[in-house]
Amino acid sequence: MTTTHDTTRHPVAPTATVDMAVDLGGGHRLPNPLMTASGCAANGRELHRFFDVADLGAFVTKSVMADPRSGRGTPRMAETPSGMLNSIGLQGPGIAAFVDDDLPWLHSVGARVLPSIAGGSSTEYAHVAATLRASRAFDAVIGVEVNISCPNVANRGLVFACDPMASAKVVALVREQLPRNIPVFAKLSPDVTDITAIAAACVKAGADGLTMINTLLGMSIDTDRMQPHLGGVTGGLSGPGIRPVAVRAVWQVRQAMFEGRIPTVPIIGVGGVRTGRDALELVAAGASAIQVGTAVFNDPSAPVRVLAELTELLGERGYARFTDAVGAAHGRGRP
Amino acid sequence: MTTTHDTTRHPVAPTATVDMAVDLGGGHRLPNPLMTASGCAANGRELHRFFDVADLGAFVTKSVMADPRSGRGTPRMAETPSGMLNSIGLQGPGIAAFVDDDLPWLHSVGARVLPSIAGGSSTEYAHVAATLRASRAFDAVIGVEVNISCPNVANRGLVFACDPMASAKVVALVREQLPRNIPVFAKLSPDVTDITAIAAACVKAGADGLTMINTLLGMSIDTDRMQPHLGGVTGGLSGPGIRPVAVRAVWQVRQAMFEGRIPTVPIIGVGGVRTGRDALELVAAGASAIQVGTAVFNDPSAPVRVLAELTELLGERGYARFTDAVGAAHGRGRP
Amino acid sequence: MSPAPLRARVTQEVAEVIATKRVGAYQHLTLVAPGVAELARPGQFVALAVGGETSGTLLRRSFSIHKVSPSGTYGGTVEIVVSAVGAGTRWIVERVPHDTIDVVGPLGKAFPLPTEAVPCVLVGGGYGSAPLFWLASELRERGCHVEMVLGAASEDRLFGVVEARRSCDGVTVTTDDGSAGQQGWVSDVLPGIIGRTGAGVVYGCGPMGMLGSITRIAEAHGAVAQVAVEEAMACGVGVCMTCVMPVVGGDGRTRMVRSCVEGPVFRGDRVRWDAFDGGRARVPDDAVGAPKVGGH
Amino acid sequence: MSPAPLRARVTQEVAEVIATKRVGAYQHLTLVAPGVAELARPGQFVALAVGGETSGTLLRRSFSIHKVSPSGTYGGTVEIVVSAVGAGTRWIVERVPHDTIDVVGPLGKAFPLPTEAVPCVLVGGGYGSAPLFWLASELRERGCHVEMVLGAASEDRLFGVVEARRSCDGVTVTTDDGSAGQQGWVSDVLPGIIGRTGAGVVYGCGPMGMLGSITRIAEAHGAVAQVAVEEAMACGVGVCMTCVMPVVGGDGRTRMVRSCVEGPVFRGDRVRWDAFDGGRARVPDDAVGAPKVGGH
Ligand SMILES: Cc1cc2nc3c(=O)[nH]c(=O)nc-3n(C[C@H](O)[C@H](O)[C@H](O)COP(=O)(O)OP(=O)(O)OC[C@H]3O[C@@H](n4cnc5c(N)ncnc54)[C@H](O)[C@@H]3O)c2cc1C
Ligand SMILES: Cc1cc2nc3c(=O)[nH]c(=O)nc-3n(C[C@H](O)[C@H](O)[C@H](O)COP(=O)(O)OP(=O)(O)OC[C@H]3O[C@@H](n4cnc5c(N)ncnc54)[C@H](O)[C@@H]3O)c2cc1C
Ligand SMILES: Cc1cc2nc3c(=O)[nH]c(=O)nc-3n(C[C@H](O)[C@H](O)[C@H](O)COP(=O)(O)O)c2cc1C
Ligand SMILES: Cc1cc2nc3c(=O)[nH]c(=O)nc-3n(C[C@H](O)[C@H](O)[C@H](O)COP(=O)(O)O)c2cc1C
Ligand code: FES
Ligand code: FES
Repeated sequence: MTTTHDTTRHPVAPTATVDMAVDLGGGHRLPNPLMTASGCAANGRELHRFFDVADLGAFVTKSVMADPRSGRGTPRMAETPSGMLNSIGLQGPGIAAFVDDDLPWLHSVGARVLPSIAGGSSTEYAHVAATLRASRAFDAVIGVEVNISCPNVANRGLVFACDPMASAKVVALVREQLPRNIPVFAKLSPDVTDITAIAAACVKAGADGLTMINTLLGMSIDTDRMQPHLGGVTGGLSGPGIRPVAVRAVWQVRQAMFEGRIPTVPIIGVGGVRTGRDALELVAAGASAIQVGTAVFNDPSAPVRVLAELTELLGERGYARFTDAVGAAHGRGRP
Repeated sequence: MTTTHDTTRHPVAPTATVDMAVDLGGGHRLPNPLMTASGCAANGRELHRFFDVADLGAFVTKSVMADPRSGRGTPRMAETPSGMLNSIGLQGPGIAAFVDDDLPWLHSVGARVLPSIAGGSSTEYAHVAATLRASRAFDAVIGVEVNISCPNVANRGLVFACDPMASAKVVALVREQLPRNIPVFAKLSPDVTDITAIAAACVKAGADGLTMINTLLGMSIDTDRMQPHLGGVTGGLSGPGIRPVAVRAVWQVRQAMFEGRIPTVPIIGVGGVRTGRDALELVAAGASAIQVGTAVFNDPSAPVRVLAELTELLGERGYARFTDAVGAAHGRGRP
Repeated sequence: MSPAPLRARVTQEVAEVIATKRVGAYQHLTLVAPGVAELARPGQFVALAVGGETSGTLLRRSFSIHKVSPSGTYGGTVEIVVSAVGAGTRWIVERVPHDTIDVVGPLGKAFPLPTEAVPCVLVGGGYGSAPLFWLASELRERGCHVEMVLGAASEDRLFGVVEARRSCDGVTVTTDDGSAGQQGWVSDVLPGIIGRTGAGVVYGCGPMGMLGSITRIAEAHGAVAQVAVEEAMACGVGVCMTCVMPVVGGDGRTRMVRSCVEGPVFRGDRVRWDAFDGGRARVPDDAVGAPKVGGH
Repeated sequence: MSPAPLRARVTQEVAEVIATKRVGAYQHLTLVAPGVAELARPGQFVALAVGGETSGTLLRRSFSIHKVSPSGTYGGTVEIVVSAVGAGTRWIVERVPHDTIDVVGPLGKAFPLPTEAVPCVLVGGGYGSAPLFWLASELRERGCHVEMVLGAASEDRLFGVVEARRSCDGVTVTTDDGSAGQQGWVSDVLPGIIGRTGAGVVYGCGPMGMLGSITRIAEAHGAVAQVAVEEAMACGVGVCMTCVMPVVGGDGRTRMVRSCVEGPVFRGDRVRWDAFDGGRARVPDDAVGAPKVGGH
């Protein structure tokens, strides 16, 4: 039978034996590789009603900028087949309120935090990183994710992540502000001709890891009004429909690392993960950790459910350690 | 009620009054804007069992290269949420067999044909175009679509469509081979940082129109075997899930034309169209014609069904002519 | 007023449909959801997942809780009233008994109840009346005089006229086309009713335009308006920031607040009605963090 | 042999499910599809759309036609036997009577029938037996002696043992685990049966590995093998080029041909079994248009 799916059932092994721990740098041992995705989980309190946010490998907060921001007008979302468009406009309280309120709360419940930071200029990123570093709950931080998919005010609003030089500059300035045991993850946009070029520029500039992928630029039209559906005209496309793009991006960059074109750093995979099987695709492609974004809107406890499913799938496949499965589809064993 | 959807029902006007005709250049009046998408309809005989292919505005054939090609090994497809990945590898009979067999058949049933041509070098494209032009059934041809999403053998397999210069060269050479009344459409890839730059390069090189978009580069992993699912490792992502990317691409390029950054030429919209409403999104964003690709696999008569649905929607919205709706969401009336 | 806490308890359960019936233009569903039934208060809502394993519609659909019965033959039940307008609501109204639907709830803040026995007017537009009957009973239990105004485009789009007569001290019906009750809008009759009853609170649920005019009328008569809004929601649980609207806070400053957790019930005079236009809400220039000219 | 024409008539219809029953590990569905029922021949298949309006699974699923009844109480019906292995087949087996499924068919080429009354052996692996009973009747109508071999991993994965006994001159059953019939594979018993009956044609439907060994055994005994293959198909109607496999043509050259229109039935000795490995089919180096070294 020549089919695209092997329907063979694997013998179900006891799953308690899979060691899910992972170290993404800085000596912070995460109990497991599952995380929320920035902007899809707010800053913790809301999801803590559904599961204990300290059960996650890390909690990724909504990208925070220097000042409070109202974000865009509405509508801010449109449903699309197996996905959605959003145009929130980085609404948020600003870094001062974040470190005074959100971070201490996350600390208080025992969460490991990967704060996501953003800016309209490289100095804004640096300022946000510095404020974070100086904060009283900084102990909870196990790394910083730099959302470079922001419009660069100095360059006609061109998104940093579309330009290797601009991306590198942001990463280098943020890296300078943070202690060495805090790994910096650059979060890449898939909307580029060559994602390995941006990845290389970020790693060269000091990124200790990469998060892939942010949303795809998309748009939807309200055909009743015959005008753009979103208040912000274009928006970010996310959800299961984009998973093949995320798998490809992770694969390409991990492949470039195997081939020595980019120094090897951990990759956090994100994009369209809804089930443990989806997570395993990204892991096999080369991701050392997994974020669950849009799927949370469908199932508020998706991140912990995906963790359970992933653990079981790894057990069924005979993996003793999660890290042994990272990059396995490249056919080279452990990265 | 502040919602993203206006659920107001429009009064149903008699739809027979909507003039669906469109001229995409060269003085060929197409009775309607609906087309098949290259590679999703073979070369006509198969779908002619479901509907009369002469009822379409034009029939777009599978991209043909100079020589016969076996294409890739299997699996060649993977289903993905609201879409699919394919890696066919441009299997085809070669241009000689195409002009001897397929084109005369399409001519015999009265179809208007938009042949899609491909090549591994700009001279291969030119050769294919020249052979087409010299063919006995060339009368059926109303334009030529140039699939520039092919690996450029001379440049480490980098896809032509990712490089403005390489794209321009192919377009210019093809343009030279064809009579002036045969418009040349460059089919663009969305996998680029700035699609308007590629569009501009193609139009400057002589493209009389643009087709947007080809598939997105994606990948899927068989998590039972822990290896890439497709024989070709990566594949092209298509289907409703990518529609927001197609709408955005058409919108951006049409906007650049409105702003005078690119000369105004017709755009053929393609990507994720399954219903008349989907087609209307692309039309409102700026498409003067619509291709239906992957949806044909779900419903073999999708192109003619979409035509009927689009006609009805335009009628309900009070449009007398299809062309009045083109680009309407830009809020500028007719382009 | 005693506002419900912002982050009340919530549950997620796979609910069995045990009854579904057509009521005019709507479908009235009864779901076995004991966890939701136990926790819910009038004005809160539930978010339902749509489609099964093969579904391409990822986002939940929100519905006001019409009624809860915390215990019964089947365990606690939750009732909702659904108007089929798109793919998701069509799927929901097609469910038959014994089908299951994944439910998250109760969500959002409930209608605040007056601490004293003041007369109240409850105004429902279309299916917007669904949560009001339960509210009416609670108000009457507290000794309030309760009148209800039900308005809709036409008779089939009214919901609960009979139930209203049972649960309220007075009922007025309006339809745009005069097919039932008085021809016209709820705003035509509301001033008279507030005047006659001396209402201290006007509760409203329905289209945004209606809620705006209820607020203006209540204000003009010295009453407080409490309105339940309906913004497009991607998550319903407070994590996505899509459902925001401009609302004035206790400090007098306008913020884009999440209607799923800080609403759906708002004090009418706090809502920046001036920012709404044709289904869109602008960010008022004076809002906290509003884009500066030339800025973001 | 009289091969069915390559592009036979085909229809698309919304079929009502009128019966569905569990048979061992499979689900046997009866669909009202008069157009398909009228046109179909044994060996052809139907392609079913999956999920409703909210479905994220776009591609059709293919199933051999088990039986057709061109007329009856409900109009013509088509029967299929489904093994639930993934999201699409799970959706199909969950349909209940009166649900509808969109069907395209009949698709592909039918089993060619011998022009003379030669003895035939029909070999079915698992649900692969589904199309063989109908074929058996047609062969016996032409005077052929027909024996059937049914093989599966275990008893619950056999399909149609009783029906086989009714419609054939001899039936042999094998299971991998010995839970029914002889323990072993169909290839263990096939040589003896061909030898005993002097079969001129061996028809096979089942997993690819089985079809390869049927072909080798038939060849060794001077019989012709006609096998129905199962390749992953995106369209089923010949337009996508995903379902290809390497097959030798009349001119002796290998081409990647579409199994949905030029198959699913192929003469076994024409299939390049050497190119198949672990569910993948390579392009043989000698295939028409095969990539040249260093080329595409
Ligand atoms: C707090 C609240 C309470 C509600 N109570 C009820 C009720 O009791 N009865 C009832 O019939 N409807 C109610 N609605 C509206 C209902 O949620 C929408 O009609 C429904 O989501 C539309 O889904 P659809 O798939 O049919 O439409 P589609 O247009 O296909 O939906 C597409 C997307 O837009 C969102 N959307 C579209 N319209 C609305 C809307 N009006 N409100 C919120 N999201 C929308 C959907 O959730 C979905 O994500 C309520 C909405 C909210 C926010
Ligand atoms: C000509 C033909 C006849 C068939 N006859 C039968 C039959 O009588 N009974 C039966 O139970 N099954 C039959 N199959 C197999 C059946 O089509 C697949 O089991 C089914 O498509 C799997 O769908 P899924 O959604 O459950 O699995 P998924 O794994 O979710 O499917 C994902 C995608 O891969 C494709 N796919 C996966 N497995 C197969 C396969 N084995 N063959 C073709 N495509 C596949 C699906 O069509 C879908 O596009 C036949 C296949 C073909 C090609
Ligand atoms: C509503 C919404 C808001 C988002 N906000 C942010 C953000 O603030 N910062 C960021 O880096 N990514 C943001 N993202 C992108 C996600 O973190 C994630 O990269 C993307 O959605 C793909 O993953 P998914 O398909 O699992 O959602 C947002 C996504 C959504 C849907
Ligand atoms: C199986 C398959 C084969 C394709 N082959 C070609 C091709 O030969 N040439 C081409 O320009 N595009 C090809 N495409 C891309 C489509 O023409 C179209 O641009 C893309 O699929 C997006 O449209 P859709 O979502 O409607 O399918 C192919 C797509 C699919 C799914
Ligand atoms: S709907 Fe997601 S925050 Fe309100
Ligand atoms: S399945 Fe599409 S060509 Fe065969």
